[in-house]
Amino acid sequence: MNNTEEIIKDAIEDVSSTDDVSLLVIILDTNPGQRILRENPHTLTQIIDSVIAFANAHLLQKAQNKLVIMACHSRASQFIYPGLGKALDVRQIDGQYEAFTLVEKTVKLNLSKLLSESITVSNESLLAGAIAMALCYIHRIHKSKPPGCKINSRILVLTASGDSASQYMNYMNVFFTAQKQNVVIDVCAIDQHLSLLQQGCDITNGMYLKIPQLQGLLQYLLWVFLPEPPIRKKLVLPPPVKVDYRAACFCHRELIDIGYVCSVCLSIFCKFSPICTTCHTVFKIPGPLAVKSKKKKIKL
Amino acid sequence: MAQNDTKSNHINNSARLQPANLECKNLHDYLKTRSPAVLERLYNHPTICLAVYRELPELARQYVIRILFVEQPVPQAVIASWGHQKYAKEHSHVCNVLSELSVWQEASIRGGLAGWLLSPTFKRNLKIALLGGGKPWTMSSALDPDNKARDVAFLDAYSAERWECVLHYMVGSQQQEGISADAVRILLHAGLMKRDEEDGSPVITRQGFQFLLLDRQAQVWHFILQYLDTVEQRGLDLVECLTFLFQLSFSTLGKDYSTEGMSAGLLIFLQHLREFGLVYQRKRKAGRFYPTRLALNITCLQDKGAIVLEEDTPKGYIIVETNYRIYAYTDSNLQVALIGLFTELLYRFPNVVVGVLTRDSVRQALKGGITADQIIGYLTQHAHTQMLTNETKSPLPLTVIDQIKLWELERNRLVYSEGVLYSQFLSQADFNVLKEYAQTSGYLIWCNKEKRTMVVSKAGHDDVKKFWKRYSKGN
Amino acid sequence: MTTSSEEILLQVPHVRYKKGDGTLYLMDQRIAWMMENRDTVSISHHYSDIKTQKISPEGKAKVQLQVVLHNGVSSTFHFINRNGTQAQAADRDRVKELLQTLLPKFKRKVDRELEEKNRLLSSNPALLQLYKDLVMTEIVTSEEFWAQHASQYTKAQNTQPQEIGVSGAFLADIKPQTDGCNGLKYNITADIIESIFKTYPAVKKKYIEHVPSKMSEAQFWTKFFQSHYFHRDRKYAESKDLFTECGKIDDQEMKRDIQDGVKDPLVDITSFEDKSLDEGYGTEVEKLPGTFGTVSQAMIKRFNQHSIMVLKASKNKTDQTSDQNGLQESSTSAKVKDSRPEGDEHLNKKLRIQEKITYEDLEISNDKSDNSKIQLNLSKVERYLHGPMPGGNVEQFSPNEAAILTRAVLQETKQWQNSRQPSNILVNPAAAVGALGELSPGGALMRGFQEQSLAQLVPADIEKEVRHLYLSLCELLSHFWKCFPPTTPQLEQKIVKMHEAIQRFHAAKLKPFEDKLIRELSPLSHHLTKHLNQLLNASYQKFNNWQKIKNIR
Amino acid sequence: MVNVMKGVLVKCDSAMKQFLLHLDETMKLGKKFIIQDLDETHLFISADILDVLQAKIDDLMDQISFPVTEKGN
Repeated sequence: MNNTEEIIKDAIEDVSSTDDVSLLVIILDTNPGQRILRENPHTLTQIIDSVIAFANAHLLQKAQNKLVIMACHSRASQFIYPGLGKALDVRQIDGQYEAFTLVEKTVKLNLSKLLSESITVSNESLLAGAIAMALCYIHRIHKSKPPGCKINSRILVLTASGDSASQYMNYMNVFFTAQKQNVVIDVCAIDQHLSLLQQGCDITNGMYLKIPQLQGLLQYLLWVFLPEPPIRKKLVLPPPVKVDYRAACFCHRELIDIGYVCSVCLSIFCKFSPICTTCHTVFKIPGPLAVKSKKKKIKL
Repeated sequence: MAQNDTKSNHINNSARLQPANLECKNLHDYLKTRSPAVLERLYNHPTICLAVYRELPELARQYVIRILFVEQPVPQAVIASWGHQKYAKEHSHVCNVLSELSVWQEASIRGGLAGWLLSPTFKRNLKIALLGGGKPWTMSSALDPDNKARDVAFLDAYSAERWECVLHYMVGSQQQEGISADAVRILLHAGLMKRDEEDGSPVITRQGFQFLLLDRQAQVWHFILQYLDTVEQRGLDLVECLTFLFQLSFSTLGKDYSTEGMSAGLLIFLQHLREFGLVYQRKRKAGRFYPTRLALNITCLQDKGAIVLEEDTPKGYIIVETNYRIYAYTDSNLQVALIGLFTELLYRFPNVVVGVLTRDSVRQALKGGITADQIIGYLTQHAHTQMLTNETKSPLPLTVIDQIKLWELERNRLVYSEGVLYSQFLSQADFNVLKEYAQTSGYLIWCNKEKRTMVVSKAGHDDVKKFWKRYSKGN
Repeated sequence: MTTSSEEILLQVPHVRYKKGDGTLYLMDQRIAWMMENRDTVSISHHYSDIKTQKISPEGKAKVQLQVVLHNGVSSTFHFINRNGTQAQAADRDRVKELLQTLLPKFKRKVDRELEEKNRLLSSNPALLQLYKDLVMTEIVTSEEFWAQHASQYTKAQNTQPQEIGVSGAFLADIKPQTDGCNGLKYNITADIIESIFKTYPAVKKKYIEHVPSKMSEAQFWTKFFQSHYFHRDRKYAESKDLFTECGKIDDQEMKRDIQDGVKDPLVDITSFEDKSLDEGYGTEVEKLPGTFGTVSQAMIKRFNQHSIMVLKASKNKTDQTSDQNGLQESSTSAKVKDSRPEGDEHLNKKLRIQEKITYEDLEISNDKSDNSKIQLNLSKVERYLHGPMPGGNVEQFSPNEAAILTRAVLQETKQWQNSRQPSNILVNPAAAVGALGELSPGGALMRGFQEQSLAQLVPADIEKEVRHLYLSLCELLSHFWKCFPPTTPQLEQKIVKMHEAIQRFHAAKLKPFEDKLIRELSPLSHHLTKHLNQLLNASYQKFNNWQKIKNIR
Repeated sequence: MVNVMKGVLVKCDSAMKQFLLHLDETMKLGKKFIIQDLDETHLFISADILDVLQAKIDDLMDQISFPVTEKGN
């Protein structure tokens, strides 16, 4: 008797922790340039359907859960649910919960619109930009929320394209912004391993999962990404693997464990050079001493 | 609650001994009491599955969703390994819940391991609700657009007005028109009101007061539950009504739905709902109706106080100060009356009432059978937005909360339990035997080995006496 | 009872015990009492059993002596010497003195080993656990256990414990209690006396001189307490007291010390004005007139002196214990004095003051070198913006390539409008089960899970058990491996013994535990004890190899 | 043989119990009502006195309580 009571008691108190509104922003990489799409366009449908099902599952959890879906393209990112303008008026077509039907219809409609009007230029998607947009949206919601209600919000990124070195700075900015707003960033890598985004997850302590095969994508999503951060601590989820924070040298863009850092501009080099190629600082190091000083530098 | 039940079985309900409190079940409690057969029938409807799923505890929801697509039974050990050992207790609790609601059943896997298997019906229909398939729900057949459609604001006003009618009637304040005999009957049935001894006029009971202090959703839910109890006598089909109810609760506010294809029974049900303001119909025969806020998320008791993001939710109006003053910005007689239940009203202005929580006023309420928690709950859920802005856990000043609780505690410094005293046993052995018996059958309230004295609950007395007779005959 | 072997050290007639007159014998083993004209002793306590002895206070009608045993039992002897109280007291004191000398010898006698072991076990739980696991389960015999496994503990015991210093307040701690009339009763314990001696060697000297030859111990202390020496800060002089010269000696001491000065330059034992800091602060307070000043001076002086003594007592412990002579004291202090030349004394002072007044974190670094700004001009800034990865897997599409892609996707989207793919295609059961397998603990995607957060899965009690297993197994193994290479036959024997022990351990502890695991938490059963088993197998292998080699020889 | 009596078991803190005992022996409620003094925190009293007792307790409480709020102005 009493232990069930106390179970219920702590059940209640963790309700109090989790019964606040939870806002999920799904960022979906719809760039047709992605390898898997180029090979077999049909996978797009599969992914979309899985994502929609997952989104609905999120709505299913609690009546007051909120959902946003964004499409991230090679040139632009767009909100595809809730769509711009007034929500379209759907009737039930089958046994599905009306709201879910609405999600499905809206997403597919807006997405096909987006795809039809935008032509892709490269296989690089503007994920950083999309995340930034999501953060802005979340911020807006937080500002407009009535007093006394808590929203814990998170972002889920699904992408099959690799991370792009050129967005490095933007990535880092969004990651740390998210960390500051304590927004959790989850990443589901469909095709290839994403070291940058993985760092993002690590920074905002979100989940990172590279799914083994596309088959049963939904199951993976439901399993790993459906539980909200408060509940995650109760479940046994894939452990955070050692994140590779190694830097790449400025000269050859290769990841290095130990390198030379210019004491003036903090540029990273894999080999010692008497003049920093970034800020042209001249290191006064006589030949013979070079070895010794090298050692010293290695200590850094 | 559970304890109260068991106790009140033992002790005949003298109000002094065991104040019978209003117990408001949530969906879970309600369904637990239904037979598996009924559950099975219920689970044939996606809406119910949806509702049940949402009512499940957090962990349970995860478990269900995880095995939703799995066809074969999953070993219990495996499922146990999904959660951290720290939360093992919660896990077992969750498993119980799932079994109680027969959401899943035991199933053995070759190799003798015990496994869990989702009830096929439940699984199928939850999938339908989530992913589609199956046939549309009743009430959602196509409609030509309503030429004078009602907007949300209107619906809110309407539903509020309807519901207040009922409440007003209960507190017996002036405007009594518009409440039907039917509603009264339900109130009586629910024990929220009872017929007065001398004149047959219904008067509010202690449970009634407690009912008034619940928040709107809880009130509706409780009321509907009571209604559902009477449904059978009205010759309506319980399952059908429940299903419809939940369909309503999952419908969209401000949209109109068609009545066509509804059974006669449902139409009657609809009219009742209409009366309580759960749905709006322009006229009986209009082929369409609008669900109102009352009907939405009808089961969501657990997340009371979780403010929904929409702007047009009813605003709180009560400010509580640390000096026990209460300012209620309201002009509704009902709300004033409610506050009057446990405060001493000082001033009344057109749009604000000033009262003060005093020991006497609160004790009055407590005597009336209202619990401290209910008072606090009421104040909390109607707290003014100004009170909510501070980031503390509760919007009310802690001193006030504590004081109210203290006032309640001081009342039950004595705990009475009617019983029978057994003393002066001849031998320790006799005493032990009888004590053992009473203990095992759960009658023993108090005992003392040295004094060879024990107290047995009144209910148990006859039983124990019989046993004693038999025993003493024995030797 | 009384065997002839026991020699009788002391025999006191006229001793009453429980209304019976008799004779009290102090033998070399025990204290015994025999009724008059009886040949059996009715009372006989072994000295080892005796906790303490108590004596009736002076001036009481009855002259008694009570011995209290460890088990709380006490027996009181009443001395009834015909010729008066003096004689009785004399008898009593004789017994007492003797007992005093005897008892300490026997105190130790109480079975040392067992007690020692118990204390060991209770004091360190780890050892206790080891004991439980190894001895109680007969994996090793208790002797071996104490011989080998607990050796380091026992060694640790034998180290000399630290000497306890003298509490500064030991005199204040003696609580005088008023007996009915206006006299005070001080009861002082052995260690109080000890500390008094330590602190006031002069008193000690006196004690040695007077007790017991001139006066009894009690008398001595009474005198001491009521003496002018003890009350020296009170200002009435009392001539002809045996402690006056103690006072003198101490004063000399004091003087010498003051001359020496105290090492710490920040305390000034020469100033006797009682001024607290805040009132001497800034302004010089004028000396308080009247006797009060002198009284308080005396008091302060006394305090200083007392503390000096206390300090010294603990400082010169070593050579004091070596030689109980009070004079030693002064000589040591003399030593102390000339062992400190003036020069470095100043130095010390300087240092000391330095460290008091300077805070290195407040030091301002005084390297104000040239603060001429150098304009930093960067080239190839974009390199900062690039991510730390072998970048540039970005490929641009030619327009028609892009067109193809878009078209492909578009017609894919066409199908959405009309149809929706049924759920079982979305996730077919097989895939679902697969995912389930991969994501449950031990699955493909939970790699590195077992190692890292096994801890979270294991309930506390199991964890504890594992820890104990490791503790005991490692103990055994360490001894096993120590034997290699086996040079002596003893070592070889030991190897065999240890090997058996290990096997017993395996059977008695590890196996049941594993079974339990299987029963209780199957998903991780094997992971927990894997390492333990590895350890075991390694030792077994080693053993077998060794056996082979031996057989070959 | 065993002695059987109907009544009400009262559980209370010891202070309260003392008060009850006082009430009992000074006959404040008109008669003695404690059937048996069980232990530190338990009494066995006659059932019929209950309402009177509760009332008595209440006004005791009134006496020993002080107003936390100042009314008016």
